[in-house]
Amino acid sequence: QEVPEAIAGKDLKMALVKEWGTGTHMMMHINGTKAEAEKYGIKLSVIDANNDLLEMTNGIENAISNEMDAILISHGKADALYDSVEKALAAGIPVIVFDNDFDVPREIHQGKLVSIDQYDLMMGLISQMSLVEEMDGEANVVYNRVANVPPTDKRHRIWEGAILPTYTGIKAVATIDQGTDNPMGDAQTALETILTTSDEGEIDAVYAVWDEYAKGFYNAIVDSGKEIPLYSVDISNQDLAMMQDHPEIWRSSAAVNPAIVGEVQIRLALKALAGEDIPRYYSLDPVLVHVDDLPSKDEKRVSMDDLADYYDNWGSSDAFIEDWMYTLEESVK
Amino acid sequence: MLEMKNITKEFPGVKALDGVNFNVGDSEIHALVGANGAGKSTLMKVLAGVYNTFDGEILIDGKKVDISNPKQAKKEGIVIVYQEVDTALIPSLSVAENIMMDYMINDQQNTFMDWKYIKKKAKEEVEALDLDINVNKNVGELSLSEKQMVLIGRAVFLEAKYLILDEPTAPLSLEESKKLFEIVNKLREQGMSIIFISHRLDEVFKICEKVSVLRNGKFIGSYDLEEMTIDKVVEKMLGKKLENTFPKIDCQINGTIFEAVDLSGKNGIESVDFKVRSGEIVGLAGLVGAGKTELSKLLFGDSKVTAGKIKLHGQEIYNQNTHQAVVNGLALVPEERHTEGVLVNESIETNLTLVNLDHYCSSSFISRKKIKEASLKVIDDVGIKTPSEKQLVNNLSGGNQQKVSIGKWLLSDYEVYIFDEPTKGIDVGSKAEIYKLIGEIVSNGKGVIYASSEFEEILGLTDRVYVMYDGKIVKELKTSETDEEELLFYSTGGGSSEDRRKK
Amino acid sequence: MKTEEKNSIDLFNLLYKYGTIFVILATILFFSIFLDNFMKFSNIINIFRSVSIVGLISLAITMSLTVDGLDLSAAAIAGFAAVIAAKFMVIWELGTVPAIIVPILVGVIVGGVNAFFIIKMNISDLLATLSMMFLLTGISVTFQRGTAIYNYMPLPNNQGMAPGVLTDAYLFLGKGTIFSIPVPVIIMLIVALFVFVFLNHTKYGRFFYMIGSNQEAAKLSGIPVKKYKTMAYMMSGFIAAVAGLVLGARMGSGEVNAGDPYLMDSVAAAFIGFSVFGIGRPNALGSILGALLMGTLLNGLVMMNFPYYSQNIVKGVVLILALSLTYYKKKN
Amino acid sequence: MKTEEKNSIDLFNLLYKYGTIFVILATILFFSIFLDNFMKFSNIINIFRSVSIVGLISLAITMSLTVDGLDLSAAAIAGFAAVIAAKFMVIWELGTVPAIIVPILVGVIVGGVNAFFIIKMNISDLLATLSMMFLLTGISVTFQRGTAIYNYMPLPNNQGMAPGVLTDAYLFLGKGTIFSIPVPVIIMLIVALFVFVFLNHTKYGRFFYMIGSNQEAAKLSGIPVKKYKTMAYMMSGFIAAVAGLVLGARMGSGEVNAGDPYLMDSVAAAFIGFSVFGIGRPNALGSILGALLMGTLLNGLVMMNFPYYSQNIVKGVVLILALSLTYYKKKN
Ligand SMILES: Nc1ncnc2c1ncn2[C@@H]1O[C@H](COP(=O)(O)OP(=O)(O)OP(=O)(O)O)[C@@H](O)[C@H]1O
Ligand SMILES: Nc1ncnc2c1ncn2[C@@H]1O[C@H](COP(=O)(O)OP(=O)(O)OP(=O)(O)O)[C@@H](O)[C@H]1O
Ligand SMILES: [Mg+2]
Ligand SMILES: [Mg+2]
Repeated sequence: QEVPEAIAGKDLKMALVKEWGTGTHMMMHINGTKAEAEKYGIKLSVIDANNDLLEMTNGIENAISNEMDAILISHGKADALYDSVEKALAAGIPVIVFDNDFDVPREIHQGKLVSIDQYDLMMGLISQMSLVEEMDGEANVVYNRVANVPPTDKRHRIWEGAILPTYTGIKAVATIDQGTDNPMGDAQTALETILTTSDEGEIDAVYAVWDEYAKGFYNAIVDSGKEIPLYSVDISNQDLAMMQDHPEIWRSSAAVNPAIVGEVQIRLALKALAGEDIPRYYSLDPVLVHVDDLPSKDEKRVSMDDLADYYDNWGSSDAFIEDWMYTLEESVK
Repeated sequence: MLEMKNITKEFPGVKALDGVNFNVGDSEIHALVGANGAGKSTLMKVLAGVYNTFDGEILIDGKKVDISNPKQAKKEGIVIVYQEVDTALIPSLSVAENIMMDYMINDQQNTFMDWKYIKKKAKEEVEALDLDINVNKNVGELSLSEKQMVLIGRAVFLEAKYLILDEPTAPLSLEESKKLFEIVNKLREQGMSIIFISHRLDEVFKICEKVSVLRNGKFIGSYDLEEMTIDKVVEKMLGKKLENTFPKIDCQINGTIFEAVDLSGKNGIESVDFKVRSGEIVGLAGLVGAGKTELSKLLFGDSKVTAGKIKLHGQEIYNQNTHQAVVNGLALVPEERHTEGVLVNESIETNLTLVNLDHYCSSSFISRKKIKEASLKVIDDVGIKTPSEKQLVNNLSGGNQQKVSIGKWLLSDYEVYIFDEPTKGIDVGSKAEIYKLIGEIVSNGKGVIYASSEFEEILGLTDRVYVMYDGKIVKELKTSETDEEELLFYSTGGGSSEDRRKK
Repeated sequence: MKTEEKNSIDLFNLLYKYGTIFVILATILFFSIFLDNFMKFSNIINIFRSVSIVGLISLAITMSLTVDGLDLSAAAIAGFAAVIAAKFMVIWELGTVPAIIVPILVGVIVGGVNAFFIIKMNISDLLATLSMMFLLTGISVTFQRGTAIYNYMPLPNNQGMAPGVLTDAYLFLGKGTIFSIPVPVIIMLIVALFVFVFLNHTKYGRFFYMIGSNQEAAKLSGIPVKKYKTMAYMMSGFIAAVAGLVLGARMGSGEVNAGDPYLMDSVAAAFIGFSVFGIGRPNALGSILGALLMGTLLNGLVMMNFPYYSQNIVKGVVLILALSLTYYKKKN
Repeated sequence: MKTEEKNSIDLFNLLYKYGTIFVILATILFFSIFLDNFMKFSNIINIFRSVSIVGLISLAITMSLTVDGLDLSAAAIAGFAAVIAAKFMVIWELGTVPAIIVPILVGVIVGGVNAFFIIKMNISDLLATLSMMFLLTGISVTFQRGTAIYNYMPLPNNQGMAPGVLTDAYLFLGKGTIFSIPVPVIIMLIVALFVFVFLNHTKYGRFFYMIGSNQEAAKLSGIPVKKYKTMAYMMSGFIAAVAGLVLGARMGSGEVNAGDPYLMDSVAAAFIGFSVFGIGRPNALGSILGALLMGTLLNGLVMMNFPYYSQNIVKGVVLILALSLTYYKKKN
């Protein structure tokens, strides 16, 4: 099929503006986006704002003054970015946002703005239910929340509004929130403190709302020599390696392949540029990665790419793939 | 035999040394004199390896030696005690370590500190110098004179062949100086040669055999002191005869303008009573450590008054801080010029106009023109030797720095001027100029408080003297009716009810 | 031999005085050659706007540097000011004027408290302001239990929506333009001009420098050292608070810890500025140029599609380069 | 009059010397009363373990402080060392020994480069090490394109799985115990002892202090100032690299930027340590006690379930308190 006229033969440039770019999850998102961009011959600039919102604004403004064809955003706070995003949309540049949302008037955003998330409400639900099920509905839990980050807030809403009122045998005996500065290190130290000062057998399970915390928790549990199950959200290669090393500890994690987020962002941007219909909101389908579904570590070390072998809707998603994209791909080669 | 041949050293804009030939024989005490800025310190720094570039050569016992860093100088047996003691001491380390520094650096074989040996040796050194200093104390807590003695202790320990003392007696009391001279003589007998720089020519005549004179960076000559007189030396130094050191000041002494009543301070001053009359120069005599500096600072608001009053023109004034003291009409030339008197990293003009910057501003905005004009005037009046008013004070000789420290108070009128050892390290010619300046101040009806541990100065300059001992005024004397002996008697605690020496 | 040395010294002198400028120009030249859109007016404005916060905070730090201090809390004061401003408008609905005046007052007071600890309690400046940084960060996070304050935010305990909004007048500070020059840039330039005139042409500025040069001697010359030191820290707080207002207005919210990321860059900018034109002291012009150097670099690198993770390397190298050029001479 | 003053001075003296200790004891007392398990042996061990990284980095910083410098890159060096160690074992399969020796060598070299810029290029220590921090952060991110390095990680470009693993010997550095004392604690104590002996009982240590206290005098006395300053920064790099190995082993991976969060706490610890026992100089014991003070606080606060954002307030207040106690005296 023909590549739409609006795109055909053009050198496309896009910017990916990220609130922060370190950590496995973020890297996979970047790599996924990059790989997809490369596939279609798109020149992608990645801007890592290093937790500085104004730097994100600067990145978006830079992209506008450099006449980029589309802007992909990941995270950030809506108020800080709103003006720049509005400016971009007004300039006709599609903006595809991951884990954030902008309340832009329809006449401006029509056909150019998409908010993607990993279906955090669902991820919270399936990961927390995994805990409830394995604990038979009764457990003293060290709970973790990271306040004021939109995705983790969504996950927390399920815990507070659905799980605790429903399964009254589940009790949060301690809550760890150490912010986002040094999540892995601080989580490890905090859980170590709680484990050493709690009485033997007092803690039945640990829940992590974000896998950066889960990694620190995992270290603390393993080092303590105790056998406390851990449930979490998000996954990375590193998490999988840990899970397989201690299947009795890190039981499950609800996740979406972050690479797919990037892929979908690129495709949606292409569709918007081609003038095709795009949705305003889109949530990816999460999967509960459970260690019991995976082979033992001696059998095979599992990576993110391999997860497709164990879960049908993992791996690549064909959401928003159009026939002309294959043509475009061919033409680039 | 040490020979310095045809030494020339230039700084940007200044030829500090110009073809100087300077020889020192074996086992002699050799004085080096000259007016402020003549180049004495520079010549000695060349010898001590401070500068790695200069023209000319240095020979020891006829052999040419290469001295381009302090280590090489030390290897040749040349050791220097610098004029500015703080540049050579380590304030956060103990006296023992400061004395034994060179041992630690050069001789100590072991990696590990031999604390026992170091402390023992340092203690011996301190005792040999007849000092009462705990060797475990940090040097930062010592008084200036104690610091000076620590440095001398360090040099003595080194058993050098040539020991350079650059104005060692400036911060010392008579007694301490005497002690120093004994030590110096002892060292000479052991075969050491000492180069002795001083502006106190009487000292020079007391202990030296030969004198070399520098003037304006040029070598004037070397003379046997037996064939010289003080006046002759001064003439060689200045290039002209000096009429009289202490100018006759004829001026009317009137009513009391400044008064301290039963004044005590947080810094150890106890129940001090004294007054200053208009047109009067009042001396504060006393040995080092008597509390002259402390009293001066207390009056100037730099320490807290715990009891008593200060009155100006009969009215009580409160100096909560130095700023208020200045506003109230007091001026202070502090003792330690390098750290207190001048801002060494600023230009001369900035220093001179700092205390009354208001005068060179229009509504808070600075006028550079006014500042320049005023500074040029002071530079001229006080005779500061400098290529430009923009020169950094750090690049001036010690004496000229002192002139800046005094000069800054001369640009406007104050009621009472407090001078704390203002002629320390100043050459005789400049001294006379400073005395003249002080004379002008009092002849305008102002009062002057003049603190000094040099009795000769006190006797020559003042109208009345208060003698201090252990933080108290122990005696008031009329200058015309007293002499050195009496001053010494009271300064050493004679006649005081509790006859104890402060430890 | 003498003349030879002279020449090389002159070259060093030039580098010393104009090293930073030289690096800035070289950077600009380089980017203009390789990037089509770099010299566009809009991009230049863009660079200026992007450095406005760093520029302002580095001006605040400059004030403390003049009295030989270093105000590490400046960036935290900025963040705090932004939170207070948002609280006033969004939660307490008190209007623009208090939302601007109160944060500035708070900034000045915090500066005063810094001065108190440094002067009265004799704590070293680095430590006192470092502690203040922890404190302010803690307070501003606690103030809002870790959340940002923004229009229509939900209130805790299900009390509905926040009643107020960040007013347009306030937002103008961050987002407005005057003759197509962004307001943050204008504010930065005005403050820079003010600091420049204050430090170079008023007696107070000179007193600041003198205190920084030798506090003891300044005191014994009758300068009320404590008063002026306090003033310097208060002015630092003042300027930092202004930076905070601009920051808050640019972000359109009161973001907790929003100031923190600017600390290091601002300190670096102020230090780079020391030697611009051979001044050898903290100064307004230098600090702004230091900020511009870093902003220009970052802007160009992003435009050149430099891998984002290598940008820090370039930043480090150029920083070292600029500093080497300017400091090398001092040694001689 | 004299005796009266003496008493008040003595009290201050006590506070000055034992202020920090006093604050630590008070903190411990407070927590022991309100928390049942606080004084459990296992929790005390836990506190020590939690401060081991901050303690080690603050020892590194102490080395630079003795020569009157300040190594802001120490934390970045630690992070860098952890990345290198992981790279050696996981990607290049080169075994434990090189994975320990090479990062330490790199730390020493980085310290040397810092010294080069500070001494040869005459850049101020803060700026040089700040630039180095940017640089190292940049390099260590670039080194692995932003990802962490861990066992069984998939290699880029579908080259399968990483061949090596973090060896048990290496992990022992972070996770092992000897007689139920965690290895990181033992390492911290050994390094502290080493630094203590070095600074107080070897001539080199005394030379460091001499240089830090009066560089000019040290130079004129014939101490090779440049050599020892270089040595101080190299030792700082060395200790920082050791901290990095422990950090990497504790985390079980080479995380990018893992060292950065420890910078401020370590600087604070070293500064608090100045006045412990009235020493008045940067010193090993003080730095460790400073680190312990902060670790104890954090531990107790976590146990009390204190919201993390308020921990900064408490940290700030206690810091100010400890500093006030210790510095107030100096003024008098
Ligand atoms: N580092 C320097 N830069 C520029 N000029 C200098 C420097 N050091 C000394 N001078 C100048 O060299 C000349 C000689 O100074 P020097 O210190 O040797 O004098 P001095 O004889 O020791 O005087 P004083 O008796 O006052 O100590 C003076 O004019 C001084 O200003
Ligand atoms: N920084 C200090 N630390 C400890 N003691 C000091 C210090 N400064 C001065 N003292 C002591 O205070 C006492 C008074 O000293 P002060 O300087 O007032 O004496 P002075 O009469 O002015 O003598 P000088 O001729 O040295 O100026 C002395 O015993 C001195 O040793
Ligand atoms: Mg001299
Ligand atoms: Mg005195």
